[in-house]
Amino acid sequence: MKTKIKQLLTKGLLKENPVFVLMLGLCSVLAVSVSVINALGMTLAFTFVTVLSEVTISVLRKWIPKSLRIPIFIVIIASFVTILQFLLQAYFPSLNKALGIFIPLIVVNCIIIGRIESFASKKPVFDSILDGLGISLGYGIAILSIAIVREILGNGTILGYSLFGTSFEPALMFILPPGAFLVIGIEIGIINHVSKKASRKEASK
Amino acid sequence: MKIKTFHPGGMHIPDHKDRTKDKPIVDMAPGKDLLYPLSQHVGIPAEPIVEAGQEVLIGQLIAKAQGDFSSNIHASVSGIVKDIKEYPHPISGLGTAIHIENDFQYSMLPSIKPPCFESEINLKAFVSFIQEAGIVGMGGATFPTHLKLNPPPDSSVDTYIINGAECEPYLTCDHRLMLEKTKELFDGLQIVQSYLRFKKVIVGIENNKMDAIEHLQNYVQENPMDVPVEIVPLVKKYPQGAEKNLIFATTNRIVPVGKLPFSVGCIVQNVGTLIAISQAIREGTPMIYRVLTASGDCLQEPKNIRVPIGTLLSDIVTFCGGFVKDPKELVFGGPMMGVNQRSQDVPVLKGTSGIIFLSTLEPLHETSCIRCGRCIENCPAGLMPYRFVELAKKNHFEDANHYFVNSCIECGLCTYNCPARIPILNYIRVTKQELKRKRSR
Amino acid sequence: MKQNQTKQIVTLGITLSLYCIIAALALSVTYSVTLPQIQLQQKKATEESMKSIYPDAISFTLCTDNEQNPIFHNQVIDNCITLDCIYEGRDQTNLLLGYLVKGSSLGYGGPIVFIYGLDLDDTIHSVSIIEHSETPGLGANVIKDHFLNQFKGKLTSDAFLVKQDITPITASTITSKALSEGIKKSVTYVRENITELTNENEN
Amino acid sequence: MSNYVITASPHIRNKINTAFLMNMVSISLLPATIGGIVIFGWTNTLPLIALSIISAVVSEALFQKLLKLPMSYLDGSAIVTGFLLALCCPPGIPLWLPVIGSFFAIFSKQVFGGLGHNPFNPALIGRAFLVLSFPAHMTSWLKPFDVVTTSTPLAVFSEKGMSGVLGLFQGSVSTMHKSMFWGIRGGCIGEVFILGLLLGLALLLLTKTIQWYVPVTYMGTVFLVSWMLGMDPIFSILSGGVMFGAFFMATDYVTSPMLPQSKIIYGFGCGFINVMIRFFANMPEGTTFAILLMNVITPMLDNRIKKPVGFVKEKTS
Repeated sequence: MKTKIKQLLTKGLLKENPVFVLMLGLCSVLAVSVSVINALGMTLAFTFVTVLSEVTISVLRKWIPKSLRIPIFIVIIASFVTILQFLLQAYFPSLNKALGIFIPLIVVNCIIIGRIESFASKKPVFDSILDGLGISLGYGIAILSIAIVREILGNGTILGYSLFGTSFEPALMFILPPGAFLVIGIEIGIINHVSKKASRKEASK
Repeated sequence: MKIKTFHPGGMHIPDHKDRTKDKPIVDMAPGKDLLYPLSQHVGIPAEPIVEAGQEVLIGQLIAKAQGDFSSNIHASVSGIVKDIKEYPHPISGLGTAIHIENDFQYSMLPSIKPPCFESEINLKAFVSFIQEAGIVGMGGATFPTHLKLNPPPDSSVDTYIINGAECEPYLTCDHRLMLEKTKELFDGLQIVQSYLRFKKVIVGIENNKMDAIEHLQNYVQENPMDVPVEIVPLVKKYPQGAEKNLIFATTNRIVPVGKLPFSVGCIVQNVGTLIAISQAIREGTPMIYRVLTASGDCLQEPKNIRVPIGTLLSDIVTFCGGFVKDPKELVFGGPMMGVNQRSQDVPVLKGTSGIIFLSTLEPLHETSCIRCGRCIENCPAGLMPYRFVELAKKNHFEDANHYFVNSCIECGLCTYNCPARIPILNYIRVTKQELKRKRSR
Repeated sequence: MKQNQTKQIVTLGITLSLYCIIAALALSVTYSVTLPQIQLQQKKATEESMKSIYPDAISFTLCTDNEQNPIFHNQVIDNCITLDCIYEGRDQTNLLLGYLVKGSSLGYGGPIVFIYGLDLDDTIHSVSIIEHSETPGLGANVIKDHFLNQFKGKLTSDAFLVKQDITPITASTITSKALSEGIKKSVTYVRENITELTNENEN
Repeated sequence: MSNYVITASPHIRNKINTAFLMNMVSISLLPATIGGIVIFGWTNTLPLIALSIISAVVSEALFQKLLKLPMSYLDGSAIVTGFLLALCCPPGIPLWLPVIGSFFAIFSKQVFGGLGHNPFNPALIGRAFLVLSFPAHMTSWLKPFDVVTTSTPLAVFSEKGMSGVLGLFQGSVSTMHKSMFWGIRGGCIGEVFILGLLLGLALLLLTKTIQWYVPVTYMGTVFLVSWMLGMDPIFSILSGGVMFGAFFMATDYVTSPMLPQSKIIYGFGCGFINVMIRFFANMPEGTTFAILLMNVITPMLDNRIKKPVGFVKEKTS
C-alpha cells in the first residue's frame, strides 16, 4: 500500500512527467513560466482544478455514461476553472492579473483531461487524489524549473528579488517566447540524456 | 572557333601529362614469367584450352571465349605453360590465370597470316575474325569490340566517333599513338568504314594535345577518305572521354538513361582499338600487345611503352629505371578511375592504359558534409551525389533508385572535389552493389 | 428497436442536462458569493491608482452629464485610443483638485489602460498604468517611474512626441508611442469638449 | 615485393578542403573589415572582432570536448562564425556581448550535431540572440570618425521617411548615395563599407568559393521590390546589412540550398522577406530574420530530385 502511494505520487516527477515526457499542456507552460511567482500561481491553480476534477469524476464514475463522458468531463473541469477564476478575482486580484488568459485555458489543458480519461474515470477516489497530486507535482516542478532559469537569465531576479545587482544586464530573450522554447528544449535534452544513461546502467547490471 | 564540350559538370584536373607526352613509344621485351588472367574484358571469363607443360608460340590461342559476350586470349610470347591456377588479378584481386614461362625465342605461330575474305563484303566474316583475334576496347572499359561493330539490326548507326580525348591525368599513350601510328589508325578506320558505311566520322581530341589535332588534320587533308572525317578539338575537361559525354560533346546527341550509343546512331571507339583492328586485318596478329603509359612522380624514367600483354609490372619498373621515391600507391589505369594494386606481381591486361606510381597518399579522414554543392556542380551525369551518401549511411539503398544511382558513370569527380574528403564514390558503389544483390534475390 | 434507441437518447439527454444543471447551480452560487468582493477589488484598483495621482483627494466622483450618464464613456477618439470616463478629484474641503482621465491605447501586446490627472492649469499631474499586456522586460517597463515621470508637469499643448520630448523605453517604441499618443489625443479631446464641465463646476 | 596501399578510386584529390573554403570566406571579409576599422576607429572595433573570434573558437573546442566529437575547432568554421558575428554588431558595444553571442552561436551549431548539421546560420543565430536579449546595446550606433551615438539611415527612414534620411546627408540624393557607398554612416562594423563588401564578393566568386545565384537574386529582389513599393532602390540596397547578409550570410553552405534553382528561390525569398520586414514590421532592418526564416525552408527547397542527363520520362500506361 505504501509503495503504491509513493509510486502514484512520484511517477509524475520523471517517468510520466506531463511536460518533459508526455509533452502535454505546453502552451500554458511556455506562456506562464516568465517568472517564478506566476509559475507558482499557475501550479496552485492547476493543482486545484486537477485534484477537484479527478475526485469529482472518480466519485461519479459509475454514473457517467460511456458515450457522454467527454462532454461531462469538460463541463466539470470548466465549472471548477470558472469557480477558481471567481475566487481569484475576488481574493487574489494580482495573481489573477498575472495568470490572465491562462486560467480559462486550464479547461483545455490536455493534461487534466488526459488524466481523467485514463485514470480518474476508472480508479477509486483515494487513488485519484494521489494521482492528481502526483501529476500536479510533476507539472509544478517542470514549470518551476523552466521559470527559475528564465527569470534568472532573463530578468536577473528570482521571486522578484534582484540577484546580481544593477550592473547585471539580463538577456531579455529568455523572457520572450523564443527563450521559453530554448529552455524547455534544453531541459528535455538533459532529462533524456540522464534517463537514457540511467536505463543503460540498469540494463548493464 | 568555339571548342566543343559536354554539359553539365566536368572540370579540368591538373593533368601531369608533360612527363611523357613527348616520349615516343618504345618496345619492351617481357621478362621470364608472364601471366594471362582468364578475365581481361567485360563479360564471361574465357576457358583455358592449354595444359600445364604444353609448349606455346606467339599468337597461339590459349583460352577460348565463352559465348558472344566474351573474348579470346592469345599467348604473347613463346614458351611453356607452367601452370593454370589462382593468381593475383589486377581488377578483381584474385583470379585464374595461365602462367607461361618465356623461352626468349619469340617464335611466331606459323599460321598467323592476314585473313583472306571473299571478294564480296561480308560483315559477318569480318566481325567473327575480330572476335577470333580477341580484340576488346583499349580505352579501359574492355568491351568486346566485335559486339560494338555489330549494331543491332533495328538501329541506324550513321556516326563513328574515334575517342582520342584521353582525359585521365598522366596518361599519354593514345596521344602518342595518334602521332606515331596515324597510318594504322586511318587504315583501321578505312577497314571499319568499308563494312559499316558511316555517313560521318568524328575524331574527338582534347585541346591539350594540339600537336595531335594538327597532325591528324593535315593527314586527313593529304589522304582524303570516302567519308567526311572531322577532327574535333574538345575542351580539356574531365571526363571528356567518357562515351556518353564524348557523344554529347561532338554530336550534341544525348544517350538516354540505360541505353547504348547505338540508340542515338553512334559507335565510339578508342584510337588504340582501331590500330589493333588494322594490325589484325593486315598482319593477322591477334591482340597480344598494347601501348601503355608508365608514369607518376616515383618512376625514374616515365615512358610510353609497347608491351606484350601478360608482362608483369615488376619488369616494367625495371625497364623504366626503378624508383626515385618510394611509391605509396600503385594505380592500374588513370588516377581518377584506375584500380590500386597491392604489389607489382600483376600482369598487364588488354585494357591497361597506364601504370601510375604515386608517392603521396590522399587523406582518408572523412569529415561531415558541409553541403557546398560541389559534387552536384561537377557531376557529368547530372546527379546529386551527396544524397547517395546520406541514403547509404541510413541504409536506405532502395531510395537511391529515385535519384538515378545507376546513371552514375563512376568518374570520381564528386570524390575528387569533396572538401570534406567524403569518399562519395565508395558510397555509390556500395549502393549499386546492395541494389544488385537485392534484385538478384 | 427504434423505441429503444429513442429511449436511450432521452436518458442520455437527461443525464447530461442534470450534470449541466448541477454545474450551473454551483457556478451561480460562487458567482453571487464572490461578486461583491470582485467589484470591490476592481473599484479598489481604480481608486488606488487615482489615490496615487492625487494623494490629497478623498472623494472621486464620476463626471456625468445632465441625464446622469457618465460623460465621454467609451468615446473612441482614434482607431486605437478610447476614452473610458472622467472623475473629479476633490479634497476634504470639497475643493476640485483636478480631473482624472481614464482611457486606453493600443500598445504592442494589447490595450494599455491608463489613468492620469489633469490639473486645472492644463498640466498633466501624473500618470498611472492600470492594466497592460506588453512584453515583459521590454514594453512592460511602461509601468516604471522613470518613464511615467516624464509626463509629470507637461502642458497639454506640448508635443508629446516620442524621441523629441519623450524619451522612449529602450527598444519599445510602439509601447512608448502608444502611451504618449493616447495621453496627448485624449487630453486634447477632453480640453476641446470640457467647457460644459468646467462651467458646471463653476456654477 | 612491397605492399602498396589500397584505396578506391579516385587516387588524387582536389587541394581544396573545408578549411580552405572557410578561410577563403574569412579572407574575403577583410576588405570590409578594414573599412569598418578605419571608419569607426580601431578601439571600437578591433578588440570586439578579436574577442568574438577567440570566443567562438574556444566555445567550439569546449563543445567538441564535452560532446566527445572529433576536435576540428581550427578548421576555420568557428573563426568564420566569430568573425561574421563581430562584423554584424554595432561598433563600440560592451565587449562581453560578442563573447556571449559567439558562445551561443556555436552552441546553436553543436546542439544539432556540429558543422554540416546546423539548420541555422550560427552567426545569425548569435546576432538574433543578442538583438533579442540586449536590444539597447544592439541598436545604439556610433557616428563615423566620432564617438557620438547616432541612428542608422534605415532607422531614420522608418521613423521619418525619406526626407528624414536626406536630412542626414545635406538633403542631396547623390551625397547620400556617395556617403553610403563609402560607409560614412551609422551601422554595423562590417556592413558600412560597400566597396569592401563588393571586393569580398568578387574574391568569393573568382575563387569559386560561392556561386552567383544567391547574392545576385537576393540583391536583385531587394532592388526590385523596394522600387515597386516606392522606395529609393539604390538607398535600400546600400543601407543596412543587406549586402553583407547577401554576400556572406545567405551564401553559407550548410544553411542554403545546393541546387541552382533552389538557390534562386532562396535568394528571392530572402530579399522579399527582407523588404517586407523593413516596410511593414516594427523593425528598421530585416536581414537577420529574413535569412533565418529562409534557412528554415532550405531542406524543403533541396528536397527535389534532379533529373540526370538523358532522362526519359517513362510512359505511364
